[in-house]
Amino acid sequence: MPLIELKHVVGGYGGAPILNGVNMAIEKSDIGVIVGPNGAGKSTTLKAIFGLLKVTGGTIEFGGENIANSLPDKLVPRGLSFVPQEKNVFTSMSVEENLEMGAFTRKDDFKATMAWVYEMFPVLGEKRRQPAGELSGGQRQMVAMGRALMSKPSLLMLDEPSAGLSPRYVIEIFETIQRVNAEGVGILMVEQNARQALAFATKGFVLASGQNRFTGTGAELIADPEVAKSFLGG
Amino acid sequence: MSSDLVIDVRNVSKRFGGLTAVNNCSLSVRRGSITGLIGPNGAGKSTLFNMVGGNIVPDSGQVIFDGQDVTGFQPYQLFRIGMLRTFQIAHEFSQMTALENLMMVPGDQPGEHLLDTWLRPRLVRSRETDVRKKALDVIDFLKLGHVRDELAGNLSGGQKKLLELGRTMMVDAKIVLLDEVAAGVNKTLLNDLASNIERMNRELGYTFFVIEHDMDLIGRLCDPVIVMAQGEKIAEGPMAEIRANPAIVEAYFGTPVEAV
Amino acid sequence: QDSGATIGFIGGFTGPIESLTPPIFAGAELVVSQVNEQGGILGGELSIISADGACDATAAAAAADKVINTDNVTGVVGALCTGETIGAFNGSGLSGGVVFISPASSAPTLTTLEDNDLVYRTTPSDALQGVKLANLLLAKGVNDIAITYVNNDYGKGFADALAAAYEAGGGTIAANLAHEEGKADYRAELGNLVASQNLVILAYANASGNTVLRQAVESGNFTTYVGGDGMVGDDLLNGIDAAAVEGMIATRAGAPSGAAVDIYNAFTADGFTANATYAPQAYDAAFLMALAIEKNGSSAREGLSAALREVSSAPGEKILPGEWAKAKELIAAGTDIDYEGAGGALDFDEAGDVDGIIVELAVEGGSFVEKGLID
Amino acid sequence: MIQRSLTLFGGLFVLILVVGWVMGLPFTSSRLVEAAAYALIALGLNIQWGYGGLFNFGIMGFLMVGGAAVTFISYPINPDFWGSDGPMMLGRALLAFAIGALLVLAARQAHRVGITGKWKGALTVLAWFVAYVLYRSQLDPAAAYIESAGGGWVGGLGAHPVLGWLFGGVLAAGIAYVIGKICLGLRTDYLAIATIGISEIIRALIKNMDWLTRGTLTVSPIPWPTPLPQNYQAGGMDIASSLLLARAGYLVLALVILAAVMWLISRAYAGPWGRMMRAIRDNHIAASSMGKNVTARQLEIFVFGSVLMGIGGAMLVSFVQIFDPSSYQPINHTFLIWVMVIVGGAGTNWGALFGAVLLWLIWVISEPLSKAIFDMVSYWSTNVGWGAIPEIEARSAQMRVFVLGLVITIALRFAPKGLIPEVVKREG
Amino acid sequence: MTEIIFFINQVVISGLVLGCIYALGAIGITLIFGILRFAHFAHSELMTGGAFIAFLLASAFAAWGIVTPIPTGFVVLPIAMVLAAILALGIDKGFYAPLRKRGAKPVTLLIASIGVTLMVQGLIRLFFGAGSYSFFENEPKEIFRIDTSALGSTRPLVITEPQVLMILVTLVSVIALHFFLTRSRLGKAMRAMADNADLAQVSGINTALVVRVTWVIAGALGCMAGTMLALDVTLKPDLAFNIILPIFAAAIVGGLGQAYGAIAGGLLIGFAETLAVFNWTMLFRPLNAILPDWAQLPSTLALVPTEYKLTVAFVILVITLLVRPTGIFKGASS
Ligand SMILES: Nc1ncnc2c1ncn2[C@@H]1O[C@H](COP(=O)(O)OP(=O)(O)OP(=O)(O)O)[C@@H](O)[C@H]1O
Ligand SMILES: Nc1ncnc2c1ncn2[C@@H]1O[C@H](COP(=O)(O)OP(=O)(O)OP(=O)(O)O)[C@@H](O)[C@H]1O
Ligand SMILES: [Mg+2]
Ligand SMILES: [Mg+2]
Repeated sequence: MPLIELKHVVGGYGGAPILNGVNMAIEKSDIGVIVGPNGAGKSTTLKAIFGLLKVTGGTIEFGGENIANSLPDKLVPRGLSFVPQEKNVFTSMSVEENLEMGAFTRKDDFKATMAWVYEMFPVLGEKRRQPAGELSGGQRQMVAMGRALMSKPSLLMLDEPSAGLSPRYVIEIFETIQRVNAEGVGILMVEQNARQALAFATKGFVLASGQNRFTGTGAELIADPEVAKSFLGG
Repeated sequence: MSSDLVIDVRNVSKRFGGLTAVNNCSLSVRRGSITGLIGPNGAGKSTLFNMVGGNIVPDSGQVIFDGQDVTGFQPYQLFRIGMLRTFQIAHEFSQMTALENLMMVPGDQPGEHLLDTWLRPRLVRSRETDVRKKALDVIDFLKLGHVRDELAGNLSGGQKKLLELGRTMMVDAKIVLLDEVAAGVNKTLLNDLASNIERMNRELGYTFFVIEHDMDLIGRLCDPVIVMAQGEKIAEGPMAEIRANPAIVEAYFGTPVEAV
Repeated sequence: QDSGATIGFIGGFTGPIESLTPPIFAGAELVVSQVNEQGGILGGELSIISADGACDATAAAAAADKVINTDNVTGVVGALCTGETIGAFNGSGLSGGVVFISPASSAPTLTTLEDNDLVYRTTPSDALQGVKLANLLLAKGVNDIAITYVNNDYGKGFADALAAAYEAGGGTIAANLAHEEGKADYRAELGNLVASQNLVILAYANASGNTVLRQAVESGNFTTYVGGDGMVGDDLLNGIDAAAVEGMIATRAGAPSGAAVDIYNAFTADGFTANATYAPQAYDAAFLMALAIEKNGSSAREGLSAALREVSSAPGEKILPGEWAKAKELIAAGTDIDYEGAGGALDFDEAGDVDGIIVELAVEGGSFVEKGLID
Repeated sequence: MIQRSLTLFGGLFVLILVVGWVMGLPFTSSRLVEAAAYALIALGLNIQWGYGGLFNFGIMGFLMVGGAAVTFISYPINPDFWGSDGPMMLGRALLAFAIGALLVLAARQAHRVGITGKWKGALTVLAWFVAYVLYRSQLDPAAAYIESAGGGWVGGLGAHPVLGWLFGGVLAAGIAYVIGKICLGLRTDYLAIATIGISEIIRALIKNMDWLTRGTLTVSPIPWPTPLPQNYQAGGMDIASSLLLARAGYLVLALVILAAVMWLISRAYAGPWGRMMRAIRDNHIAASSMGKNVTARQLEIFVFGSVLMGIGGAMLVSFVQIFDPSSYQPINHTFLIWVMVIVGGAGTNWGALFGAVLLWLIWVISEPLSKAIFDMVSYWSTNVGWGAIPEIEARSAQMRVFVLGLVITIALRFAPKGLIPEVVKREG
Repeated sequence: MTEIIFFINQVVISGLVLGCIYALGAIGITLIFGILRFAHFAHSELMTGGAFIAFLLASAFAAWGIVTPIPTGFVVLPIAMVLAAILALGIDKGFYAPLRKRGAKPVTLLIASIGVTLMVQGLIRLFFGAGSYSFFENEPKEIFRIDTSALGSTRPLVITEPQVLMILVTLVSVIALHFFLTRSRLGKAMRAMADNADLAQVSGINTALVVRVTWVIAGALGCMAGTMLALDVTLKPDLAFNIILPIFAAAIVGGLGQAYGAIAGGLLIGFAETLAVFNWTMLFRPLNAILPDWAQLPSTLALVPTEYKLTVAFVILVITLLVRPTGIFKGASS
C-alpha cells in the first residue's frame, strides 16, 4: 500500500478548478518530484493534500485513509509536513522559535531533532536568536525546511525547496532530502531545478494544466526528449 | 570619471544591528554589459541591490549612477533617471490584475495627474491605449495571457516572478537590476527569457545587473561576473575564470562544477 | 378643534447630563398626568413627546426638527443645556414660531438670543446663581476660593459670574481653571488649585464633578467643598468619605418656602423625586405651557407666547402647582390667572428670563439637604 | 454587481420614502441635507482610505476646521471688534508670527553660513522658542483684550456662506498639508492615532480660543446660502411650505456640489490616477521602485480628501446655524464616518455615498425606532403583568446606540467588504 | 520638603496611577492587535462590562455579609475575570469570528468592534441606568496618609489602597504576560499566529484555540483594568469609553503587540498629562526667597493651561511616533 495516493483529484480556489484529475502514488521509500510549467498546479496539488483548499473530486489516501479536506492540525500529528513556496517562515520570531513551532504538535522532547537541524544547517545555529525576517533569501529557505523537519514527519512535502539557494546549498539540500528519505520519510516535492531533482527522484510527475502529462522514474523523464524539450529547458 | 560605467559603487557599507551585511564594497557595472553578481546566501547581494536601488540608504560610501551621485536618492527618483529593479521576493500589487500590474509601470502618464484627467481626457485616453497595448504584448510574451485578469496575489510563485520581470519590459531603462528572477521559473520558459534579455542587451542597449544562483544562466548571459562573500567583493571576471578559482568553487559551488 | 394638545420635550437623555435628565423629564411628565386626571386640555388629552438632544446643539437641531415638524407639537419644554436650546430653537423653532420653555438652560447667553419672544426659561440665569453663590460664600466667611469648572457654556458662564461677584464682594479667587470632561484623573488639575483650601466645583455630578470631588477628597488638600446646581445629585456622594464632604455647600435654583412649594413637594412619590435638580423647573415649564395652551384656546402656535405671558404674570388669580382643574375653570370663565410655581413666582421679563430664587443646600449625613434661600 | 447596487439604492430610496411618509417631508428633507454633507465627508474619507490606504482618524478635526471657517466668512461683521483696538493688536500678533516664522526658517538655513550639525539643531530649537514667546507675547494680551473689551470675539466677515464653504475646504487643505508632511511616513495604525491626536489638538484650540471662535459660548445664528424659511414667511408664505421650499433649496445646492464632486473623483479613479493610487496602497515599496513618488502622492490624496471633509463640515454647520465646538465628539464625527465608508464599501464612491446616506438615516430613525420597540415591549409586559418599563424615554434614547451598533454588525456580517464592495478592475 | 512631597503626590503618584490605568487597558489592546491584527475598539466595553460584573459580585458578597480584609472588589476579581473572559469569547464568536472566517480586513473588524461598543453601551445603560456606582458603598476606602513631618514636610504623602494594589497588579500582570508569550508553548503559538496565520496553520497549530485563548486573556485583563479604574474613581457606564483614546495612544506609543510597550506607553501618556498642567511654581516656590523682586515666580507656571491638557499628551504622542515610527518598543503593524 502506498504511503500516499492521489486518485483523480479535482479541486481549486473557488472559481474554475485548477486541478483536473491528478494521480500520484508515493511509497515510504520514494522521493517524488513534480515538475511542470509555471501555474500548472504543482503547488496547488501539495496544498490540496494538506487540506488548504477544497478538493471537490477524487480521493487522497494517506496510510489507507481518505484525508481529503482534513485540516493541517489533524494532518501534522499523523505525519504530514509541508514547506510552502512563499512566506514560509515566521518573520518576527527567532530562528529557534520557528523551529519550535515546527514541533508544536509534538508532545515529546524535541531537543535532539533541533540539534540535528542545526547540524544540517550550521548557519541557522549561528543565527538562532535572530528574527527570521532578517535572514537572506536562502537562509529563510533553510529555516523553513528545518521547521518542517521538526515534527518528524513520515511524508515531507516541499514546494521548491531549492529556490533561491546558492548552488552549494542546493546540493546540500538535495543531499539532506535524500538523507531524510533514507531515514524512512517519504518525500514529495515540487522543483524547478528539475534536472537536478529528477536525477535522484524515484518517481517523477510532469504536471501541466492541472493534469498528469508524464509519469515515470526520474531517469525516465530526463531521458524522454519530449519532456526535456517542453519542461526541462531542452 | 569613466562614463562607460553605468553604476559605480564606492566603498559602501551597511550594518544591521551587529551584522555587517555589506562591508566597504566597491564594484561597477559597465555600460552595455550584462554583469552577474553571485555569492553564497547571505553574502549581501540583495542588500547591495537595495542600496543601489534606493530602498535602503548606505551607512557609508557612495553610489554613482551614470556619473551622478545618487546616494540617498529615493527609488522613484532613480526610476525616473533610468534605473529599474526587480525584487527577490516578488513585490506584486496583489489586489490588482496582472495586466494592471504592468500598466502602472510606465512613468509620466498624463492620466496620473488630476488636472490632466479632468481637463485633457483625450490625451489621457490615447496614452492609455498605448500603455495597454504594450502591456498586452509583454504579458503574452511571458505566457501569462490566460491569467492577465487574475489578481496578481493569486498567481503562482513563478508567475509572480514573471510579472516582476515583465515590469522591466514596460519601459526603456538604462539599467535593469534583476534579483534572482530565475528562481522558481520553469527552465523552458527561462530559456526564452534569457534570449530576450540578450536581445534587449544587444539590440536596445540595455545594461543588466543580475543576481542569480542559476549557474547555467549566469554562464550563458553574464560577462563579467562579480563574486561577493560576506559583504565584500572577492573576485571579478568572466565565468570561466571564476570557475577556475578553487577557493570560490569550494565556498560557493560546494563541488567542482563541470563546464556546461 | 377640541382634541387636546401635544407638547415636546427635548433633553440630554444621552451625553454628559444623561443621569440628570430622567428626573427632569419626570417633572414634565407629572404635569401631563395631572392635567389629564383633572379634565384634560382643550377638551382632550395632553400628551408629551420626548426627543434626545444629547446636550449638543447639532443633535438638538434634529430632535427639534422631529418634535416640531414631524410630531407637530404646540410648544416645547426644553432643551436643557444652553447650546442644546439654541441649536434646537434656531433650526426649527424660529421658523416654526414655536414657544420654548427651558427648565435648565441657565447660561447667560440665552438672555440675548434673538428669539422673536419665543424662548423662555423657568430657571434663573447663571449670572444670578453665580452672584448668589458668591454672596453665600462671603456671608459664611469664606474669603478665598479656588474654582474648577467644566469647560462648556454652563461651567464657563457660571464661573465667570461667580468670580466677578466674589471679587467685587472682596473675596480672593486663588485660581479659576477649566477642566475637560471625561478624564479618569484630575489630580494634576487639582494640584493647581491648592492655593485655597476652599474648592468650588462647577461641573456635573455624574460626569467630571464626581471624579474631581473624589480626588480632591483623597488628596486631603481642601477643607471646604462647594458646588453649583450641576453637582447636586445623590450619585455624587456614593461611597465617598462621608466625613470629608459633610457640610459641603451647594446652590441651585429653588423655590421660596410657601404653599406652592409645599404642595409641589408633596408630589414626591414612587418614581418621582420632587426635589431632584431642575425637576421643579421642568414641572413649572410644562405647567405653564399647558396653561398657555388652554388660555390660547387652540393647539395652534400663534398667540401662545402672549398667552404664556398672561398666565404667568400678575395680575390674576393665583394658581398653584397641581391646580389644573381650577385653572381650567378660571380660564374658561375668562378670569385672568397667575401661576406661582414650585420654583418661584415665575414672572417673565422682556427677555423671557425669570427672577429666580436660589437655595442653599448642604450635605448632611450623606445627602443633600435644603437649607433655605439665599438673599 | 451592478444589479446588486441598483437593488440597494432602490432599497435606500424606498427607505427615504418611508421615512418621508412617517416623519414628514420637512424633517426628511433636512436629514437629507445632512446626509448629503455626510456623503461629501464620506467621499473624502473614501479617497483617503479607499483609494490611498491612509488611516485618517482625525476627521473630526477637519470638520471643525470647516465649521469654524464658515463662521469666519459668513457670520455678520462684529462692529465692536472692528471699532476697538483688537484689529491692531491682532495685526501685531500676526506680525510677530511672521517674524517668528522667518526666524525659524532662517535658523533652518543656518548651514549656509557655516553653522551645521548640533549647533544648527540648537539654533533651530532656540528659534522655535523665541518665535513662540514672541508670538504669545503679542497674542495673549490681544486675546485677553478682545475677550473682555474688544467685542468679545472677532466676528465674521458677512460674506456669502458658499465662500465660507470654499474657505473651509482651503483651510482644511492647508492643515492637511501640514499634518501630511509631518505624519504620512507613519504606518497604518500609528498614523491613525497620530491623526486622532492632532484632531484632539485642533478641537482644544478651537474650543478654547474664545477670541477667535467664541469657544464654548457658540456662534449662532449662522446664515444660510439659500433663503431661510423666515425669508419666505416674510413674504407671506405659510410655515409648512416655507420650510419645505427653504430646505429644498439648500438640498439642491448640496446635491449639486455632491454630484460635481462625485463626477470629478470617479473620473480620476477610473483612470491611471486611480490605478497608481491602488498600486501605492497595495505595495508602496514596489510602487516607489516603479517610479511613483509615494510621499507626494499620498500627500496629494490626503489633502484632496480633507478638502471634501472641510467643505462637508462647513455645510453641516451652515445648515444647523450654530457652531458649537463642544458638540464635536470622535464617536459621531470620526468613527461614524468610518462606519459609513466601511459598511458602504471602501474604495467605491457609490458605496461610500450609499453608506453615508444609509447610516445617517438609520442614526436618525434609531431614536423613534428604539422608542417604538420599547413601547411595544412595555405594552406587552404590562399585559403580562410585569408592569411597564420605567423611564422609558431615557432608556429608549440610550438604546439608540444599540440599534446603530446592531445595524453595523449585521451589515458587516453579511457583507464584510461593504454593501457595495470594490470590484477588481479587469482591464482586458 | 513640603514642595517635594507635593510634587510626589501630584505628579509621581498621580502619574503612576494614571499610567497604570492606561497601561492595564493598553495591554489588552496590544495583545489583541498582536494576534488578530486589528484595533479592538470595544476593549473599553470589556473593561466597563468587566467592572460591572465585578461590581455585581461585590454587591452580592456584601449582601451575603462576607467581609474581606482588602476591598471586596479585589477579592471578587478572579471570578469576575472568568466571567468577563466568557463574555469576551461570546463577543468574538458572535461578531468577529464570522468576519474572520470570511477573510475580512482588519479595518472591517475595527468597525465591527465600534458596533459592538455601541451595543454593549446600550445594554449597560439599559440594565444599570446612566448613574454612577461606587465599590465603597459598604466599606470605607482606605486612604494612607503617610506623615512626612520627619522629613520636614507639612504635607502627608497620600495614596489609597486601591492605588497601591493597582500598581502591584499592573506590574505582575505585565511580567506574567511577557513570560507567557515568550516562554510558554501556547504563548509562542500566539505569536506565531500573529506573525503568519497561514504558516501557523500549516505547522499544525490549532489556530481556533489560539484565538480563544487570546480572547480569554483579553477579557480577563479588560475586566481587571476596568475594575481597577472603578475602584480608583467610580463606576459608570462610560467608565472606560471616555479614556479609550489615551489607552490606544498608550498601546501605540509603546509599540503595538508589545506587552512592555503598553506599560511604557501608559506611563508616558500618564505622566505627560500630569506634567503638562503641573504648576511648577509649587515646586520652586522656595526659590522666591532668594530671587530678586523682578524675577519672582508667577503664581502659575505650567506648560499649558488645564484646558489644553490632552493636547500635550497628544503632542508627545506625535513627537514620539515621529522619532520612533512604530513605537518605543518597535511594534507590529497591520
Ligand atoms: N533588514 C535586515 N535586518 C537585519 N539583517 C538583515 C536585513 N536584511 C538582510 N540582513 C542580513 O544581511 C545579510 C545579507 O543579506 P542579503 O539579503 O543581502 O543576502 P543575499 O546575498 O541576497 O543572499 P541570498 O542569495 O540568500 O538572497 C544576511 O545575513 C541577512 O541576515
Ligand atoms: N489563491 C488563489 N486563488 C485563485 N487562483 C489561484 C490561487 N493560487 C493559485 N491560483 C492559480 O492556480 C494556478 C496554479 O497555481 P500553482 O501555484 O499551483 O502553480 P505552480 O504549478 O505551483 O506554479 P509555479 O511553478 O509558478 O509555482 C495558477 O494559474 C494560479 O493563478
Ligand atoms: Mg508553485
Ligand atoms: Mg538575496
